Amino acid sequence: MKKRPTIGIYGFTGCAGCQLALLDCEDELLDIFSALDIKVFYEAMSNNDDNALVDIALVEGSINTNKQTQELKEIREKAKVLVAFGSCSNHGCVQAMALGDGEWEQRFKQVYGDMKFTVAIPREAQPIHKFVKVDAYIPGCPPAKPQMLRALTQLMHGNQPTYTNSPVCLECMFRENECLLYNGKLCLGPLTIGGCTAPCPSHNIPCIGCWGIIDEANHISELKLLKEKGFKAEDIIRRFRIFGGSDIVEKIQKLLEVI
Amino acid sequence: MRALKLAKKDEKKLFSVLEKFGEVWSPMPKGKRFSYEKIEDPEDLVLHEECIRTILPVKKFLMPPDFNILSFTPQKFTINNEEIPFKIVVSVPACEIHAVNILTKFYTTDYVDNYYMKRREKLIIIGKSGLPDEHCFCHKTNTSIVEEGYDLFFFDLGDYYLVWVGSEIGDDIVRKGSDIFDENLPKDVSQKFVEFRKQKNKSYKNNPDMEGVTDLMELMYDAEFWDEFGDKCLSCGQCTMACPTCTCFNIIDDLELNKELGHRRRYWDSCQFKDYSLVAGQHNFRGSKAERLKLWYTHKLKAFIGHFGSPSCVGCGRCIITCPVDINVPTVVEKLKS
Amino acid sequence: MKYEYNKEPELYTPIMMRVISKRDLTPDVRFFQLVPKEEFKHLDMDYKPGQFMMLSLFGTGEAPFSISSSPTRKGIFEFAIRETGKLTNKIFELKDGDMLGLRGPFGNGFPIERMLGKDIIIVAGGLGAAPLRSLLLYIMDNRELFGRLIYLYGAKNVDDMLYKPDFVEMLDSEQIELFLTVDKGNEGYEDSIEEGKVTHLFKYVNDIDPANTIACVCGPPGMYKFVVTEILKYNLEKDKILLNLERRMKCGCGKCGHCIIDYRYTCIDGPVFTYWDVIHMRELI
Amino acid sequence: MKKVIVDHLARVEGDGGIYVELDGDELKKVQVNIFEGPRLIEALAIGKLPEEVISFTPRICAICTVSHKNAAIRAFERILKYDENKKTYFTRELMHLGEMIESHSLHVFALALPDYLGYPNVIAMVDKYADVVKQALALKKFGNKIMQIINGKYIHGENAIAGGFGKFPSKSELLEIKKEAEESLAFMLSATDIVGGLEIPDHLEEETVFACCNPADNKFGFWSDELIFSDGTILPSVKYKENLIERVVPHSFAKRSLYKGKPFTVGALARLNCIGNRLKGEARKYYKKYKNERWLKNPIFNNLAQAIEIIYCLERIPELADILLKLPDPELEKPKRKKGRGVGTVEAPRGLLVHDYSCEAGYVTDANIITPTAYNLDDMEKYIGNAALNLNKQGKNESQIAFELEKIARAYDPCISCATHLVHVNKK
Ligand SMILES: Cc1cc2nc3c(=O)[nH]c(=O)nc-3n(C[C@H](O)[C@H](O)[C@H](O)COP(=O)(O)OP(=O)(O)OC[C@H]3O[C@@H](n4cnc5c(N)ncnc54)[C@H](O)[C@@H]3O)c2cc1C
Ligand code: SF4
Ligand code: SF4
Ligand code: SF4
Repeated sequence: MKKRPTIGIYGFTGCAGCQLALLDCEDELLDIFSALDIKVFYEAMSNNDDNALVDIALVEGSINTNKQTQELKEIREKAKVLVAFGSCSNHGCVQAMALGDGEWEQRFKQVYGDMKFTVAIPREAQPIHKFVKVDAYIPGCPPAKPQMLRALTQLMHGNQPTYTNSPVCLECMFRENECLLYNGKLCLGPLTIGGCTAPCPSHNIPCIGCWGIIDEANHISELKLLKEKGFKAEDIIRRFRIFGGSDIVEKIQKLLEVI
Repeated sequence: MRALKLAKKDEKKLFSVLEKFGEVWSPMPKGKRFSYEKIEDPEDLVLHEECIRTILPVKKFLMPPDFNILSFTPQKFTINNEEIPFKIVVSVPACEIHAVNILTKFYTTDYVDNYYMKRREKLIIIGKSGLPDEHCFCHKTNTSIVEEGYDLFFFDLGDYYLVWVGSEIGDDIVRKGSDIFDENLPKDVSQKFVEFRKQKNKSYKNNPDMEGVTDLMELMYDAEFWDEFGDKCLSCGQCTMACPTCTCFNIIDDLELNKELGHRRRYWDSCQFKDYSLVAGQHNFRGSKAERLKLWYTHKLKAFIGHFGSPSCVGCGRCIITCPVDINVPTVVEKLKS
Repeated sequence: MKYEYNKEPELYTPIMMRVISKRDLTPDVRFFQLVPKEEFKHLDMDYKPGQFMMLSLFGTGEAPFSISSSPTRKGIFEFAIRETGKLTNKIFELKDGDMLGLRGPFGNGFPIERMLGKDIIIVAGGLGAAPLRSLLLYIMDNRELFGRLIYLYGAKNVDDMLYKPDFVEMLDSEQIELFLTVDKGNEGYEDSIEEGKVTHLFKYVNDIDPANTIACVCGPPGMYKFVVTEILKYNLEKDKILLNLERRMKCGCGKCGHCIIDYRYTCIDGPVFTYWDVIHMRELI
Repeated sequence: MKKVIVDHLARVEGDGGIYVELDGDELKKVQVNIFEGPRLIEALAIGKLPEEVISFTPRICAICTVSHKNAAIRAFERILKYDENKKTYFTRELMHLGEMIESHSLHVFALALPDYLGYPNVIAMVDKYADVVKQALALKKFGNKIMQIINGKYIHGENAIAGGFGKFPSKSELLEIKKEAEESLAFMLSATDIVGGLEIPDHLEEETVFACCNPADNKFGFWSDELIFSDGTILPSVKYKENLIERVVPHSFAKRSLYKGKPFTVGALARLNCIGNRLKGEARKYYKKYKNERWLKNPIFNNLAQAIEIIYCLERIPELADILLKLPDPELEKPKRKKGRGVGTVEAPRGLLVHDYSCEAGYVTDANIITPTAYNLDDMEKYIGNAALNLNKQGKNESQIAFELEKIARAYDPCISCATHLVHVNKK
């Protein structure tokens, strides 16, 4: 029998939903556990081997303490292939929505006052690629089952997981939805990485962009369009930022020039 | 060609006849629009007065948005031989039948695509000529009248439908439904038919000037408006999904967890996506949105002439009510002319 | 509707091939020899120089690769493959005896009939030597059917030159007027390989009879313009300059759309185009 | 000096640890450390629109996402002044039950049960308990399915919004849910007996106060605008701050809360202790069968309480489906007001969850979210301390003690990613 690839599933700051999404593959769970030699998976098991070298490291969550930075670097050393698993590790997700506004310390003080923490030194949440080299990305808040299983099997076979290069609109059209953006709703589908199978527009809810920004996203055009449709510029840009994480930071300046 | 009559009072009985030939699919409301859905209730079979422009065109039956073409193990590839049921689509407008004919030509030229043909053979098309709405412009693309590609074709002539029989299956259907299809056409049929056509021709409200656009595509290749469109385009790909003659697809492999078994998936791709023309070495033949839009409009307004004698736009108006930023055949044609 | 059409062969279904040998041509290009698995041996898989095949690997995917072998040497299929991404990385992991899928041949290939009796100029850049090797071998194996054979080959550096030992050996051959160059650094090969772009080798191409000459070019996308400019100086007719082009391809048979240029499909109407096509159609080079 | 350190709590959500120091027979220090970094979600809510806050605050925690969504919606609907309509109300309840089933079955069967049966994880149990594992996973999947159908996704769905739903579940979907609930009940009854039959250690016992929502009309349920405490106190939700006092400790990014100066416990056990006598049907039978004195002093009974709550959910779903099938889909409502304060209190699977917002001119000006784990941390430390002391007296070594302590933490089902969002911001 072929040797089973070893895998470690590590969580940093986030909602733990990506790991949970993995546990939510109820029908495939037995297969996952038998196909992979799972060395670390704190959310699901107690016999974890922190020092194990692994073929695949799935890293969930963003980094926002010095302790985590250290741990992440250790994981990088132990892993052959390091995969950013889910929006938080891909681009920071909601906790990074104000990244770069320079007000993080003030926010922290507002919340915790002058408390000096002994557990770790906190900092503003950042995606993992700011600290270590990332070999592959699985986007999603959380990743969708089919796409996640596909990525896992590809990794198991030593392949790079396929990174969706189409926006949410593709799958939205596959599900034959009436376009919300066309009808004047603030839908971020065209700016957002696909793969989620467009559950939100399929329920008449505009996409809020939770999977993160796609390469080709044309924020400027969408901003202009939405302004024409009657939205306020700051409302639109704020919406872009909520799930834009670190990816939107460079684009903000350009957007501000447009308004 | 054989023509018969179906009295409007018998319209509701049509379902029970069609049902004998396969699954019945008809346009059903979806928000403000329509989509072809499988129907079980005879009441849902409605032959609308106006042309129905569904969100996705008939091509969704012929090349599904996403399906497995092959299964494989490390030792061998086997084609996906799933049984495809007969499907009867009702209320298909003429322009869409033209589109299907174009697809069929496309998929059988040079090499034959069996996945398409297997489905084409199992698709029964019941056409219906309706009145155009504010977006239809099939009169400008010569696709408002269709002569082949359907099995039955309905014209609403007041208190009855005139039914053209276009194929052997169509003939089987009218024979099965001999109690509702009447061979004896009323005397006034030709007069009424001419009236209908006249009324239809008068009803077009969208009149893009398509004269000479083929050459203009060439002449205006470097025009600035392409960049303006490029700046606007969201690369959402909706236009290509909605267009009844867009055919591009991508192929990727999926493996089954823990088994030496995989599937090769084929799903709709769009020329509006960034990596559409990307090749090794990160060289992109169509890196900009403007270039990709040019490709699309070349395909719709010009390129097909080289192969098939007519452009591939059939004037269904889908791009008009799909593109959020107003890039569509009429707006492009307008720019070409300005 | 009833349709008459040929249901065989299955367009998208690969047949299985076995790797019988492989070797490194350059640090990132590997040469593979494949033969059909037993059950497919009977299939007549004839092809022309310049055609390509779709190679498939279990679960990784499929991509087009030019055939590097010549139809004159039947039974064995050869490919020179550069490691650039997902599929090619996996192909590089193959060991002798491993299997991969293959379908084709696709594309128009070089118009051999038109080339018979003519003088041939071949210009290759980088990996372009892969498809042109098929043509080269074909001409060498049927040497008497062609006139002069001039071959210009440019690579980035000495290490990146495909089939280097073969070429260096051929330099002395009477059969071929061969000139090699690298962009930079020909240390160790000063006698056989020049320094400079491939265009700079045209100084050796003399006494061309434009009516009786056909030029064949294949290289990276940026190379064509410069090479064609050089060739045009010899007053060759536009349809006697043949360019072997590359595009993204998923099906290889004119259906998936990716390789479309205007109304032509690179996989059916190409990958070999004439210079006239280039003038006639935009976006070609 | 004996130190018991659990670096990284396993089989819980998020990143936390336990630190206990024993000096002879004396307990020097006991800490539940929360390493999970703070995300300052509430601070980020300031200046946003209600709809945006409703979509991102559930990202606080994946396993309680629906509870967060319902809490946030309830809070904002009070501010925006929506009328409650029955279809929306019951559809939300159905969605909430989906989460209860999913979360409880994950917790009871996959996270806690392996402890008692001596396995490192649920999959390892397959050889001997194949049936239980398979059916437990099926049950969990059922919970997910409900959330997926109603909320769009099983984690972080977006269909539920202030004023209603983007799309209501169809008739066939409701029938499917109803059928599956009915079919799952038999398994859950027998599984509850398995959990009820486990031996529960007594080395930690001490009386405490329990708290939960107090559903109207003397019904059992998972939300209301009133809180009830096991000492008999009843308090309107908007006044939660008066009795629940928050503080920050240096060893944890989660704030703590005390009730009348003392730690208290929330969660399934708290619900059954406070309002369990309101249960009906099979749930009541099982409640009667297993309820005893020790429930008031031993949090490990939480798992049994969860099992009984799953029975309640499975019995409630068919009722709800029948109601929903009769109600027409209402139009989406529009807000009637743009300012004010609203508090939404719901029962997340692990206990009381508070969302408290204020709005000015349509934008959020103040936000406070308190999650169940944050409420529980003080009590969790108390029980861990008790256990450590007693086990030490019994002469257990560090690793044996650590294992038992972890079990307590797991019984509380701490959702650590939740806990770190316990923050209060006041921006003027
Ligand atoms: C007619 C033709 C002949 C070719 N002959 C050879 C050859 O002889 N030797 C050789 O090494 N390469 C050849 N190529 C290029 C080869 O197809 C690509 O290198 C290969 O597809 C890369 O696949 P990958 O999965 O390793 O790369 P990926 O990881 O998929 O991506 C790497 C790069 O390859 C591009 N690419 C992906 N798929 C395709 C595709 N189907 N067609 C073109 N580019 C693609 C991507 O856009 C990307 O830039 C040829 C291409 C064509 C069109
Ligand atoms: S509704 Fe949104 S996701 Fe769907 S097609 Fe329109 S813009 Fe794209
Ligand atoms: S918000 Fe957008 S990206 Fe997120 S799940 Fe919904 S449709 Fe997908
Ligand atoms: S629908 Fe419009 S915006 Fe979207 S890709 Fe097509 S042209 Fe661009």
